[in-house]
Amino acid sequence: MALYTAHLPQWKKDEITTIKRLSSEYKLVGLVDMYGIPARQVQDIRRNLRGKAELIMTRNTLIEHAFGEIGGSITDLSSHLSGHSALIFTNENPFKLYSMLEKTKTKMAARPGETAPEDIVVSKGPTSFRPGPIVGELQQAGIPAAIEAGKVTIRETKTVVKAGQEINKKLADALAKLDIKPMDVGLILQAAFYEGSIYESDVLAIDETAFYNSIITAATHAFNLSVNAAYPTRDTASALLTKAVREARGVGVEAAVTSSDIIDAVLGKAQAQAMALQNVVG
Amino acid sequence: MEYVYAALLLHKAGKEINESSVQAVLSAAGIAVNESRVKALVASLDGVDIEDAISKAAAAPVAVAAAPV
Amino acid sequence: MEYVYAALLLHKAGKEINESSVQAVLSAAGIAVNESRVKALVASLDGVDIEDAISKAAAAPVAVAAAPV
Amino acid sequence: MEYVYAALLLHKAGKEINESSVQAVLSAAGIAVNESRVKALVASLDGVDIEDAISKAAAAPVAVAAAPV
Amino acid sequence: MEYVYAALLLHKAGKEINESSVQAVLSAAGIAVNESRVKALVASLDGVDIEDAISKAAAAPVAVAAAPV
Amino acid sequence: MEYVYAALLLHKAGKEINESSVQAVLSAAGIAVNESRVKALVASLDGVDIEDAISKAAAAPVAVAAAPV
Amino acid sequence: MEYVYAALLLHKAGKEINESSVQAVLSAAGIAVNESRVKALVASLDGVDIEDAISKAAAAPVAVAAAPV
Repeated sequence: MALYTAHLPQWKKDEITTIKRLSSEYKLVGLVDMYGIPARQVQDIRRNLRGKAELIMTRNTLIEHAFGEIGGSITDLSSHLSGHSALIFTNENPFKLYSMLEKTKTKMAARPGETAPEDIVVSKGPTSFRPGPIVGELQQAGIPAAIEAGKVTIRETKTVVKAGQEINKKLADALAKLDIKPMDVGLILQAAFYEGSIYESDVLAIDETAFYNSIITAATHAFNLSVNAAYPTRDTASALLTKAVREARGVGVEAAVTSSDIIDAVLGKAQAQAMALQNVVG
Repeated sequence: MEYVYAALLLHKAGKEINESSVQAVLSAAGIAVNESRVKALVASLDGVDIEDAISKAAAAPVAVAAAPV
Repeated sequence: MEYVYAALLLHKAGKEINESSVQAVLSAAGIAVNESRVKALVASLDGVDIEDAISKAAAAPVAVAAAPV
Repeated sequence: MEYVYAALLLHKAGKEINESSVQAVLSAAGIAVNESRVKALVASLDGVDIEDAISKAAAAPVAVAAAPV
Repeated sequence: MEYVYAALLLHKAGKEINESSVQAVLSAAGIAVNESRVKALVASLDGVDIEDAISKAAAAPVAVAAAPV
Repeated sequence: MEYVYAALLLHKAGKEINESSVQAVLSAAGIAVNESRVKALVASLDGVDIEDAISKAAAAPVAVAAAPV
Repeated sequence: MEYVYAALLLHKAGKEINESSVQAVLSAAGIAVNESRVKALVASLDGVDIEDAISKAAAAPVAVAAAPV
């Protein structure tokens, strides 16, 4: 594609100038997928990002044009453009931006034809609806509705659609009426240009739970090593003492050392043994 | 239970558990011995692996209720 | 452990647990008695509620240790 | 795991955990540092209560005893 | 219990646990040594696999009584 | 672990746990004492409630529980 | 505990844990290194199978006795 700024209308030139300016002002230039996000949600997300990131929606051709004029490795970002890409600018690093965007995600009602992101379950119990055609609509969508005590009630908890399956129109309407919002909506970071490198979404996704658990594991390793190697630290001195006493008690009881500190445990062990043998002899 | 204690005592001391040894131990403790119970004990211990039986003794949390760490 | 069994036997028989009674029971079992162990046993039992200690053994749950994480 | 060790080392020493401090510690240990993993680590730690995670490590694994039979 | 601590200290250090070694350790800690208790300790430990007993102690769960419901 | 036993021994004897007392106990056991380990032990015990640590061990069942699953 | 993390890092990196390597890691973290603590660490780890020591649970598992029904 030939890039002749001179032949572009003024508004396009202005947009390209803006993209170039923001690209130099911010440390990170990213592409986010806006697919399926209603305008209202976009407003909310913009508000949530205020002061942290700037979101610019423009045509892909203009983005490519601007990157081309900047030159260098940022042009590689163009290969990640999709039909619904928008630009995001921030001074945060790509990992922080990714998790920031994850946190701005909200739940939304499903539209017909969308894929269930997880098993969608309708719970047993009364609804707020009065008896009427709604019962038939719910039933046709596969939801076990009935009228009980003058109220529309779900008779049993049911998985109405499995993760990965399509949500048909009847079900989408029924779920919307029941105020069930199964869809995650939010900006998805497709790729980011930061400090000279491109970060793709797969390296940016961090499992927060797994990471938190790895901290616990690391701390456990240190605790275990300190105690097992008997290298006392402020954090483990008490545990070491406890371990030493446990060992001493264990040895004392095993050897039936009659010391006043452990005589109750020794008696208890003798009694337990007698009871065990009693069970055998009947 | 005293008959079992006597048997365990003999077992731990590496002595044979028979009617007269059990009787001797019980008597020494001042217990009036019931001969048929002694016989029953000795008979029921026949073929029993005592070490194995007592190793199954449950852990006795004798001092209880430490605050969870 | 035979010394402890002797103590339990005497306790069950309602006898006082002192050096000579413990010695008598152990001797009756044919055990060469170690005097210091008898002394240590008797000393350690001073002030101990034996009934209480053995009843805790009876109440002991079977503790199943979790696999180390 | 070495990246997490490095972070905890800095945390315990009361030092700031940032890209350059993590990098310095790892390099000193002779570990070839992957820059984007360091970035990921620092970003992931944002908002994490490290003390809280550590206290979970010190807690003993809980074994649940069976009820007395 | 101090007698057991002394024994384990000697064991861990790879030293023989006998009357004089136990006595030496206790004295160094400023404990007035009871000779008969030392004898009893040494006799009790005779034939006991200390390493095995230690590792069993480490594996045993700490019992925490649940609050009555 | 022998350093920790030395500390427990001194605690039990009601003695102050300091570098020289720990050293004395270990030496009496015939152990070639590592001065830095003594220092590290004494420093780490500063402010630790030893009685509390001991009582946590006392809650442990002494006989061995069912094998870990 | 930062000294222990330094050891873990070196272990993970496949490096020898000696005074100078530990010192290097701690210094890189901006820590004023206490020589005696480094020595104690290295001495404590001497002969220790670190892989084994980090994976073996050091804290006792807690058995929660079920409430009597």
